[in-house]
Amino acid sequence: MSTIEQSPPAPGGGTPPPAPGAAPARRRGGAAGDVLWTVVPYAASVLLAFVVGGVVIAAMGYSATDALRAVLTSSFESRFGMVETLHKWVPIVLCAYAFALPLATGKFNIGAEGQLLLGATGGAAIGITFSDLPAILLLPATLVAGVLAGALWAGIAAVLLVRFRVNEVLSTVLLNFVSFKVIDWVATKVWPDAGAGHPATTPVGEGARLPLIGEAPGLHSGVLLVVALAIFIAVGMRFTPTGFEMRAVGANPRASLVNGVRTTRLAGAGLVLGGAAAGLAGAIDVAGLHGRMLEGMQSNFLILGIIVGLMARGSMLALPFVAFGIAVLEFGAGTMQLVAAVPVEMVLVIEALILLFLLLSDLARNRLRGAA
Amino acid sequence: MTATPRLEMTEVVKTFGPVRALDAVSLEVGAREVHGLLGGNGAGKTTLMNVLFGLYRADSGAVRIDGREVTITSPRDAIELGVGMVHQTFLQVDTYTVIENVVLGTTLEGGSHRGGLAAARAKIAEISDRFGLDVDPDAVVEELPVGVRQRVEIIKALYRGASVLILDEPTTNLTPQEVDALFASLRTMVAEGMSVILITHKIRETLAVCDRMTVMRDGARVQTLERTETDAEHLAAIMVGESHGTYQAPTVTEAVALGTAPAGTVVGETPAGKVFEPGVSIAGVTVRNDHDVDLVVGFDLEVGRGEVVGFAGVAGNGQVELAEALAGVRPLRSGTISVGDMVLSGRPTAQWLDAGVAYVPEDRHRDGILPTSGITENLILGSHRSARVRRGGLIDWRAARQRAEEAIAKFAIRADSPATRAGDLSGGNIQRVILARAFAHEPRLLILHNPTRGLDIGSTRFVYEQIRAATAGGCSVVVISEDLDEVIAISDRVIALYHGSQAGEWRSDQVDPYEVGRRMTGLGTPVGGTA
Amino acid sequence: MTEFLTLVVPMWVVFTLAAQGTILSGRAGVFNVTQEGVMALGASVGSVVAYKMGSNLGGLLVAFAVGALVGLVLTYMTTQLRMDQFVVGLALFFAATGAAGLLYREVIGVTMTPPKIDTLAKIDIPVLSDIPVIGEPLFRQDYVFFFVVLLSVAMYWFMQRTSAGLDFRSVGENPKAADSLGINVTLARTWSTVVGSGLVAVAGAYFPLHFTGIFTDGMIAGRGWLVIALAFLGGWRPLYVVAGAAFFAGMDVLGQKAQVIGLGIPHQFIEMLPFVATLLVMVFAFRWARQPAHLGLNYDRESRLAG
Amino acid sequence: GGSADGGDDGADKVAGIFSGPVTDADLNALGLDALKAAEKDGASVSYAESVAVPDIEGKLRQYVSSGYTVVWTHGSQFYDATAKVAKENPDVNFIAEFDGVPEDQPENLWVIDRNFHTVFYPLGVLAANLSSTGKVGYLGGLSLPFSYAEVHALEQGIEDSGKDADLKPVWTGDFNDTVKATQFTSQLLSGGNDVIVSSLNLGVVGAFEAMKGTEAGENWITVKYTDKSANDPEHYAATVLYDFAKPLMAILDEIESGTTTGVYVMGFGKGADVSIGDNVPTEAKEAAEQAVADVESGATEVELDQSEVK
Ligand SMILES: Nc1ncnc2c1ncn2[C@@H]1O[C@H](COP(=O)(O)OP(=O)(O)OP(=O)(O)O)[C@@H](O)[C@H]1O
Ligand SMILES: Nc1ncnc2c1ncn2[C@@H]1O[C@H](COP(=O)(O)OP(=O)(O)OP(=O)(O)O)[C@@H](O)[C@H]1O
Ligand SMILES: [Mg+2]
Ligand SMILES: [Mg+2]
Repeated sequence: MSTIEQSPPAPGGGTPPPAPGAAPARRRGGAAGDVLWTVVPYAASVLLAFVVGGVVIAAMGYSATDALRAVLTSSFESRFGMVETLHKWVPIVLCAYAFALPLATGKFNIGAEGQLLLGATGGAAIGITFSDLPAILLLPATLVAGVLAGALWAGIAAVLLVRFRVNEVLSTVLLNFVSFKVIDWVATKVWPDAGAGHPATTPVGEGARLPLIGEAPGLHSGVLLVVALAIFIAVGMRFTPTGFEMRAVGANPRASLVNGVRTTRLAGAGLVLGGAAAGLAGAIDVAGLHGRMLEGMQSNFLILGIIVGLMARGSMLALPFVAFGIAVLEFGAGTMQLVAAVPVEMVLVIEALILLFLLLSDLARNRLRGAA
Repeated sequence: MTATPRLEMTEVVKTFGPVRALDAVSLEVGAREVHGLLGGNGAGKTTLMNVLFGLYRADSGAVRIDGREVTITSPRDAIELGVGMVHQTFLQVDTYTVIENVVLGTTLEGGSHRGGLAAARAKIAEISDRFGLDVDPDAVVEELPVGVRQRVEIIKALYRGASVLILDEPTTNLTPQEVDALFASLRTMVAEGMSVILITHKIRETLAVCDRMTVMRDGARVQTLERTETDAEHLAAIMVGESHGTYQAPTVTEAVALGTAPAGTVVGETPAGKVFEPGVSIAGVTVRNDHDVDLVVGFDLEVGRGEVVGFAGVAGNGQVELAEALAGVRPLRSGTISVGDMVLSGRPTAQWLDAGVAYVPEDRHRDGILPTSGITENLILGSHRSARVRRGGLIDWRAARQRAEEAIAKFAIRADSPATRAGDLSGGNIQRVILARAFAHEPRLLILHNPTRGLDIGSTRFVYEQIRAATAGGCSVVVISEDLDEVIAISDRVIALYHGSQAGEWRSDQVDPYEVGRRMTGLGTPVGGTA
Repeated sequence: MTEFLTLVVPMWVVFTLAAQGTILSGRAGVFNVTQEGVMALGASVGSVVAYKMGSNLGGLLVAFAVGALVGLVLTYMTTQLRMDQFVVGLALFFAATGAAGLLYREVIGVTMTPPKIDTLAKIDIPVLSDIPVIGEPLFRQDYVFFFVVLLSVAMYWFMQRTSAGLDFRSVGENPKAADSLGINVTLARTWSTVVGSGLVAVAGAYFPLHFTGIFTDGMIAGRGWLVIALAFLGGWRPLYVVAGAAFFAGMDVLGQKAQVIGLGIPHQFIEMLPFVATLLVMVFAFRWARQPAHLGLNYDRESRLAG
Repeated sequence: GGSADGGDDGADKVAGIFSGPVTDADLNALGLDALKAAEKDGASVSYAESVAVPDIEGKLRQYVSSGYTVVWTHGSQFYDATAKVAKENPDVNFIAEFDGVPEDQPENLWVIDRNFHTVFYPLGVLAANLSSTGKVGYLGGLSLPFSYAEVHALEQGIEDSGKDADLKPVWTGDFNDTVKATQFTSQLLSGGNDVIVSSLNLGVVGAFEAMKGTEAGENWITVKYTDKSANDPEHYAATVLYDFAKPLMAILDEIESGTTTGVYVMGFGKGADVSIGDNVPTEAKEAAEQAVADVESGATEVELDQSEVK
């Protein structure tokens, strides 16, 4: 059993030989380049989608040019168009958060529409029962109620997930269906509006309405609220430890756990936050748009939110912009039907095309970049 | 070799985007030959073999088997040509049984599935005792210790009638006995006419089992030598050679890292007469394994400040459970753990980290990194709430990025930039990231589980020096490793772990590796620490 | 009881068929979320073709083919182009939904007399159909029912009892391992998604061909999403799905029955029952409710991150 | 807007907004019919289909901003929004539908009262006469006030018929879910209800399907809006026919002549009618026709009761 003398540490102390061919730290593009890389393909893909969509439309004997011009430009042609687009943007972006925040922790929240509806119900409940409170009290109360209701609804899925390991896709999907029944009950039995001819609650008090900006049709101030929120979320996810932890859990729960992150707790929290966002969407649409809780007010925001959330690929910064693009599309597509008498189903097809081409485009981008 | 070689790879080129991973590499392997493939991290060994096995598509170059030119575009081709590969990271379906994993992708003989499985079982049994690779065919693999899963991988290859068997760093998980057994099996295989390609970082192993060896560096072949025309020193010279200037006689650390040092070599001053102030105390600790079985029961241990305690043991004897208990990751069923005078047991993991407990886990991919996040993110993980990385309430990314750049330089992490995704790094480079994180932590208790597995010489030596630096600063270190040489070399005390309890304790200058080997496999009666 | 079964069986057929189609690709790792759209498309195609050809079988087959086509697009974009399975799925859901309406509009157009087709005739299994309670509902059914029964058994057999099935499932559990053993990951994912998506479309076609005799806008009414829930409820296993589908259908019928009988409570709460009950069941379901390890993850041979 | 370019300047530009697809061979197809009639009259028309309630305001404004002179929303669920937008645009004319008479109706808004309860009353009489089990089922979509009104009117009809039959109302939760309609109808039938009075849109085709295979002349079904006897003549009992061309044309004329507001109450002879199938036994048929006559003559007063049905 031998003991060899310790030779003096190699010159340069504890530094190992430089790993063979270690590449010097190099970055690609630079800010300007990045923007270019992001914008160009998106534009290109939208264009492509329209070419193909146009062919389909023309093939069906409608005026492709009118139709497509409508989709692209109608948001920007009139003040009314911009207002409508922004009003659509609000629930889309919020539902996108509802999906993206849980996704950051690796959980799929497919329940945004249920959470939105519950949020709307919560908001309406306050807005109706305390309808004669002044706005300073009633408006915040309405919005908060919406947020809480949405969070609570998502909270069910969170508890099922954390306590009972119930897959969140399943629970959130099912909770959507439950929520449809809940609001149908609220709108036809609890606060039914006899005149409405449609399941809807009676109007909320004036104090619960979001102030409008500019002459009719006014832009409801919920838009500003959401802009602020978007900034807050972008900063929060990037710079707060909690935001970092959420992304860490999404990237690798085990490693996060080993490094002191309370993973299950966060996963649950993610769902609840998402629900809160969707709930806010509901409350804002009540307070800003419909003035009441309406059956069907969830529209197709769930799907659009998921799509936006996925297309933003985890970037809370990009998300609001992607959402705006989709909102423009949504509004434009609506106009297309009016302007060119294109059947309403065509809208769906065009949207699908644009989506697919968008995906293709950032595929192309990555390939190009890889080569570059 | 005079006869046509079993395998010939000529001028193989493989690039990944900018990276030229293989630069016209050639390799001949004869029949009835164990061929060693050596080289540092990222040298290109795995890539070369991945090309041979059809996982990567070479840009150019030719492959001949028994003199016949072949094109291999997928693993299926490779398998049909009698090439089998045991990968660096096991490729197994965790939820399947051993037998299911083995027969996967083969067409079972015998009409029915059942009948086929029966036939397969027989064949596996036959392979097992022919090559001394015993496994329980009906065990679910996710419940098997690493060493056994290793065997399953080999059996998978043999079951498919491989005539050329590739093993990528297979010995990292094995006890000396297991290594000897594996090498014995390899000899049997070549005796029966097979060819074996063995990738390893350890010269002693190479010399022990290989007939010839090829040394790679930086994507190119440096040299191919006969076992008879070389020795440890010489090989070491070729391997480390150019990478840092002219070659001097290996330091003892290098010797250990290279596996050229005589068994039982100790690094640094002998622990004889060393005295340590009390540092970490572990009292009556009991923890469960993932199947809710108390695996470690009533475990007691004192680790002094600046002391290195090494645990030697066969994978699956409670190492993971113990390590995670010490790191505050796995809840204690009973007992206490305290660092200095602070009792940590029962507190959330974050507080352990704050108290200066640093943990380098065994499974770097599963427990170590955020694969899709950059190196910067990975380096602050765990300390992201500490004052070090925060300005105001927020994380100071610029500072974090600077620290990352320093770490990349200091630990020679091979990456484009601090933004490189950790998942894209090589195993060894991932390990460097994890170590950098741990040492940046200014630890008071450092738990290292297989810290140098898969690391090349330079890195290994670097790790040892970091450990020594830490102990100099009064840090208590617990090293858990299946690499016995390593444990003996860097520890002041060596403890053999068997079924979650201490099966023997030695002062590391008084260890007989084979004695330890016996104890950690449950043979012989435990002896107390020698006075 | 007999009458209860008779009411349950048709919905069971729909849920089972669509769910089997979903888990088939799911076990290979492809998370198909196009159901709501593909079922609508299947319904539209099924009724239109059946109406024009005057052959229900023709309608079913063409519906299958169209669904299969959607599946092909899905796999091409996810296995070849490696586009996100979820997004592509949702995009295809949009496209299919739109196409369903368009097709009907183009072929049938605006009319006051909708093109009704004769719904599927029932087949009588001699002796068995005379068994007291269960004979009538279980052995006097249209051939789609019998097909679904056979399909379910066949899928169970294939996945659990054959080595081909063993290989197949490994693709969804660990594609890299499967690939390294020469199993063709892309092939497995492609055929299973093509067939699976075809089955989903047939499930859609069953609505006009059994329930209504005609395609109507939005007739799937969210049942496609329930199918996804069902796949999870059934732990992506053929026989569990059969049970889960029976549970869904059963609760559905019970809900309606409760309303027809007229309990005091508002009908909305009765209509919630199926969903709430499923959630409750899931609380105890974690034992079996596991999903393929690589469900929804694309596989890229040369990348570390996916494997 | 594109389709506007067709119309010569003098003529109205009439827009219709529909809640479902115009291919539904039902409510929305009727809407399109009405527009076509207006078009024949020289107006240039355009329509939007499958418009959801939350989107209605946007659609209305779109039409206004693209210069339409008359905008008609088809379906009472659109009333509130229409009234709101009407107030914002005093120089555009609007037509909306409402069950009953609305409060503070704008100066530039015409209302069509579809008066469902009145038209459903005779069906109560018919059903009571047709039913041999004394059990009549009402198959509704959403449990809305106008639907409650129909139920109460049916009860009144059954009452007046002198027969003792009781009415079982159920709601599928969706006017267009054909599948649910099928299932619920089967449930009602197996519950012994041999006459089904349906108040659905698309959904009703499902109800017919459920009738299949039951004895002809034993079970009966009545439908709403358009004659659907073609679905299954044997079980078809009656339709409450609606024709929206009548009110639309009338109102357009009124607007032409300067009256921009008012209520057009539909009813027998005014766009609504009850047509009874040929297979219906004569005495039941006569009873129902008598009921229609009584309502028309004012002999019977059908009470509007929108209170919830428990
Ligand atoms: N999948 C890949 N994508 C991109 N580059 C790769 C990939 N695989 C290997 N490389 C490149 O090939 C080089 C050689 O890697 P390889 O895995 O062959 O190293 P190695 O010889 O196996 O090292 P070790 O001894 O640590 O296993 C790496 O430095 C890397 O640049
Ligand atoms: N999918 C990939 N994408 C990008 N780079 C990769 C990928 N796979 C491997 N590499 C690069 O290949 C190199 C070697 O990978 P690999 O792990 O095979 O090498 P290695 O020699 O085994 O490393 P080590 O010996 O340190 O474990 C790494 O430097 C890594 O950056
Ligand atoms: Mg390697
Ligand atoms: Mg390696």
